Amino acid sequence: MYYVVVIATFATMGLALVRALLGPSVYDRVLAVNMFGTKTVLVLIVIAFLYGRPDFLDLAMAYALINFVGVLAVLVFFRTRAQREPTETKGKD
Amino acid sequence: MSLLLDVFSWVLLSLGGVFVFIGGLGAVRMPDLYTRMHAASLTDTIGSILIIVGVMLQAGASLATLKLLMILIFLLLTSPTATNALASAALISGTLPKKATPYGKDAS
Amino acid sequence: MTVFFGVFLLTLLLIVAIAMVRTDNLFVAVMLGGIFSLLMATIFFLLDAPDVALTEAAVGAGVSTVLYLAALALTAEREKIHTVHQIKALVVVTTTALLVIFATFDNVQFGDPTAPVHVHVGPWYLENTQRYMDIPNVVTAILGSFRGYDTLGELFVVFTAGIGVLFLLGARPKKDTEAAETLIPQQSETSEGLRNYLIPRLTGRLLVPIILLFGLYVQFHGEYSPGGGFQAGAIIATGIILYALLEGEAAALRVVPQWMLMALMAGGALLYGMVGIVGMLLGGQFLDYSVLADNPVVGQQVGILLIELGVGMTVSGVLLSIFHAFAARDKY
Amino acid sequence: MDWLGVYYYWAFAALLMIGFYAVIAKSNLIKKLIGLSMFQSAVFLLYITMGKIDDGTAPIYHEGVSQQIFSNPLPQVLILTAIVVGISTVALGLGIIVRIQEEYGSIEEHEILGIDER
Amino acid sequence: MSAWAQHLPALQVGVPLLTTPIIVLLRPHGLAWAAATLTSCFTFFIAVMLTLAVLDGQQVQYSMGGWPAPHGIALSVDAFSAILLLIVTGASTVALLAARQIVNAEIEASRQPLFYTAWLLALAGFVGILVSADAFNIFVFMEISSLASYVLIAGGSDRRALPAVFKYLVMGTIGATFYLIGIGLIYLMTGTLNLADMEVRIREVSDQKPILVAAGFITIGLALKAAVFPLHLWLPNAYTYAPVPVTVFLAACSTKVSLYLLLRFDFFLFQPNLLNHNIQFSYFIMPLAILAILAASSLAMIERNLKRLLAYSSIAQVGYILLGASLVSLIGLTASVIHMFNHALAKAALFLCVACLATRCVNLRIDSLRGVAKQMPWTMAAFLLAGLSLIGVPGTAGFISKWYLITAALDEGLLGVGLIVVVAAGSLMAVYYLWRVIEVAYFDKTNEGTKIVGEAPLGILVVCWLVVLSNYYFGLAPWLSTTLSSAAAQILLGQVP
Repeated sequence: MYYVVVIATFATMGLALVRALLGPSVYDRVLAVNMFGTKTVLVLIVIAFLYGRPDFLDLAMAYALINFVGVLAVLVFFRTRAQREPTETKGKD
Repeated sequence: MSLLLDVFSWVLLSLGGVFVFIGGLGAVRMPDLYTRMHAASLTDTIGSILIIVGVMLQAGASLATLKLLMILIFLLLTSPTATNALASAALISGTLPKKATPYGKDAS
Repeated sequence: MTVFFGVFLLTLLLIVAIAMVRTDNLFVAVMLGGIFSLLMATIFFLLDAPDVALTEAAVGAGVSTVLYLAALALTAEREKIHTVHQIKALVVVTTTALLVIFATFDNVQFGDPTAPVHVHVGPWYLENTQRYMDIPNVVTAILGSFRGYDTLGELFVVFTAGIGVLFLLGARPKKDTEAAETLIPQQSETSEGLRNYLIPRLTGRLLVPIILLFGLYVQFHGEYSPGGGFQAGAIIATGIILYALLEGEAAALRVVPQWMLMALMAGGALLYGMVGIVGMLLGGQFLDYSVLADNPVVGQQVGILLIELGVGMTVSGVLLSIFHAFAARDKY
Repeated sequence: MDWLGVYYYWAFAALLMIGFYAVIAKSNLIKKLIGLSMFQSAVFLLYITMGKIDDGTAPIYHEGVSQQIFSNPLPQVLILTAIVVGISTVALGLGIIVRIQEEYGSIEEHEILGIDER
Repeated sequence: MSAWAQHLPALQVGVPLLTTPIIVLLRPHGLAWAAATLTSCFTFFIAVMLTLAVLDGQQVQYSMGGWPAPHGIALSVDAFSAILLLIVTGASTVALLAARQIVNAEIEASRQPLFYTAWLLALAGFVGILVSADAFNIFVFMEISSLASYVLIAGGSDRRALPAVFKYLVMGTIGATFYLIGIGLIYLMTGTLNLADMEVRIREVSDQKPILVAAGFITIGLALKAAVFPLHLWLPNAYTYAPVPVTVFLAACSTKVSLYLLLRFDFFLFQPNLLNHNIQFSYFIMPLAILAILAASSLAMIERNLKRLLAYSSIAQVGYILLGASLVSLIGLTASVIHMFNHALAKAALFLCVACLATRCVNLRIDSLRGVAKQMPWTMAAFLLAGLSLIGVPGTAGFISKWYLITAALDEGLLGVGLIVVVAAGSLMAVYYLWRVIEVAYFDKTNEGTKIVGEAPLGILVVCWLVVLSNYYFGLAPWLSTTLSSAAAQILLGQVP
């Protein structure tokens, strides 16, 4: 049964990747990255149980925390960018 | 009892898998940024809850369950926050929902 | 089934890699770099290397994304399409790849327990770690003690990078030497972080202590589970970087001032060195921890704990210094 | 596992190619640096792949683990060090790039060369 | 004292490495320089002690952390590493002694501690490579030395150093990564990282393709870092735009250390074990060496900038070193190793003269050095004498290595005659490109409008003359260098010395 979850999550990772590659705006890509991050956390949880090593959940925890920092960093970057050059962030990718 | 738990957890897991997948589809198929965000984040949270609770039922009362609970809390805190921040950043930068723009012009 | 997991993830990895090279938007390339790193980490996890996975995630998705973004904010977001030496590049690259692939034509065994890699030195560690130092994580045991000298070198690589970035960015650009005084108020204005965003700020403030706590857990639990000094240092640095993102540079520097970063950098390196020298003074070899306590096993454990602490201190100090060095610079 | 091992190995070769290509062919310095770290990541993949044993598990003892086959810990240790080396190189490279931008106003290699020749 | 003597290999690396965190914190003016110079002197002293032990016939071995060899990391010092240790620590000390005024002029006081820290890190990295007997450990220290060298080169006030150093960073990292791939493939086939252990275990698998590929990757990677001819592109600009003391230091040792590794791997590991490696190595390396000598010397002949001229000359000298090695004979290898030593002496002396010039001249274009010998007679005299050593006039250190090289070539019959022609041509070209500088400095009239400049500061001049005179000392009494070199050659060829 774990396999079903892993496969579903993998498929979603693939879809998130499609969104990240298609864009069109940078915000779509940020969205995709965030989604990809949460999906990775889920995959890790399930694989940890699949392999019988639940002690590795630390990893999933680390991912959940670090991914958030990454996304926030991107947003702060946008904000400073927008302050400096208001025109640039508006444009499409 | 354990059989009941098992069945329940499997149901949760598969439901979670379905939700996660639907969310992924939505993120690709929806027409503009905000609807995509909606699809992604809503099913992100519910999918995560279902899967993690399902796994928790499998793990039983152990350290692993505690860790899972913490991961769930983190996810529930960070994912909507990130989405919110993203939406406001997009809105401030001038990206509008599709319907609000004149016909034929895509603002995303 | 695991087979297919690996194949799937590797395929995604290659797609992401190609997309990273092809896109002309550097910002997108950096974000895809985050995905690349998460994928890589998951693959490492599948290949039984949780320590490496944790490091890759902390470094790739966390620290290096932040550093790239900080550098992008100072330079340009877009690449100008100008491909040089394309033919030359293709020739060199293809030759290299053919050379690499040529090596597989001689029954290279991956995953075979009887392959030479798995029979000579590796198993010795698995068999003897319990006896010599009695800690469950063999990777930490090798990293800390059996090959502790490598880790000393690794610590100094990080230290060198920190010194280097501080040295390079300590130079002021020539054109605004006189404007240097006015630089400071400007930057505090632009780096106030996400002060006006209520929700991220609230959640973030909640998460900062949790991340720091988690970092400490990774630091001191490294002998029992994946983790150790380097990962902990990176995670703690990430936590403080999050604080800086939310509250602005200035606030973060008030909490962890520059002198403290320098002290962390130098202190961690010194701590590691001191452990080595004390081992020497007590009659052992350099970096011999067995002599640190009456019982050699306890001595090893104490030694590993101390050097991991040293690594954690230096890494967090260096990464934060580098981050501040980038963030404190205004666009020229 | 045999063909899978080879697949991992070929993925390493492909990744090496992609990264190396970016380093040589791209003119943008940040792109070069991205290619360089990809190039290094490929090597990490090579080492970790060779440390894996079929049906093995991570080399960390744990109460609940009944398996007695552990994957080889040594390559993992080496790669931990190599990852640290990689991020250090990237940090230093970014520092140099920022300085180049300040001095030249560009991070495109062909433009910089042009500026100095004048 | 005897208790400490056993720790010498560890101290050799440990002393410079562990002083660095302290130096970072030294704020007061000049203290960082003093501390770095003292540390470097002390490192040189340890190197001398180690050399004495090696000359004494001792096997200098050290197990880090008390773990025996294939499981832990071993250090070992033999004649080959000893001679390189002398070069590296000596060059660092000499360059640091001369560095103070120039660094004061180029780098703000607040950044100086960081600069000297990077310097010691580079020194520790080089030394760490030389004493290590573990393939992966060598990689780690290679990266310390490379990262620190990038910092040092980018340290000057010339902005053109930055693109040059970025190029160096990219090529250096590619080289190191190639090396890492090679080590990975060997590890895959042998399961060990210790060099001695590897040498034993490689015999069983020496005919397999991964080992061949590994040999290729290691050779190319190290050749990239050693600036072997077609892969030398990073070197000229990096040396030209670096601060002069850094150029003195790096020109004397950076490429030498990579060459040391190249020779050690190719001879110690691959040569005796790989089928036909002998022939492949010769046929691959010898043409490159000849090309390096001829092409780099020609480039030096038309170069206008003095520093870049000397940098091209360095690339040509790498050619001489490889030429000796490609003969795969005892005398040939002796010539190689001794030329590493002698070239380091000559090039350090020449760059120290450049350092003297740099304190007084605005730029180092050859045109702008017109008539400089009248104002700086001592500097230009030193330049002339050091130049003679580079050319290989009898009585100088350079002559000894050329002599060995020609002797080795004579053993090769007809091919040898050709090689002697190449060596002679290279020397003639060296005469020409150095003569251009001498001619301008001695016989041209001073440019109009040039300020009257005086002799270089005494401190730098003394150091410079010290090195120039040592060129003649090792030319007239070459006992130390020849003994160590022939012992090194015997080790490389697997003969018991």
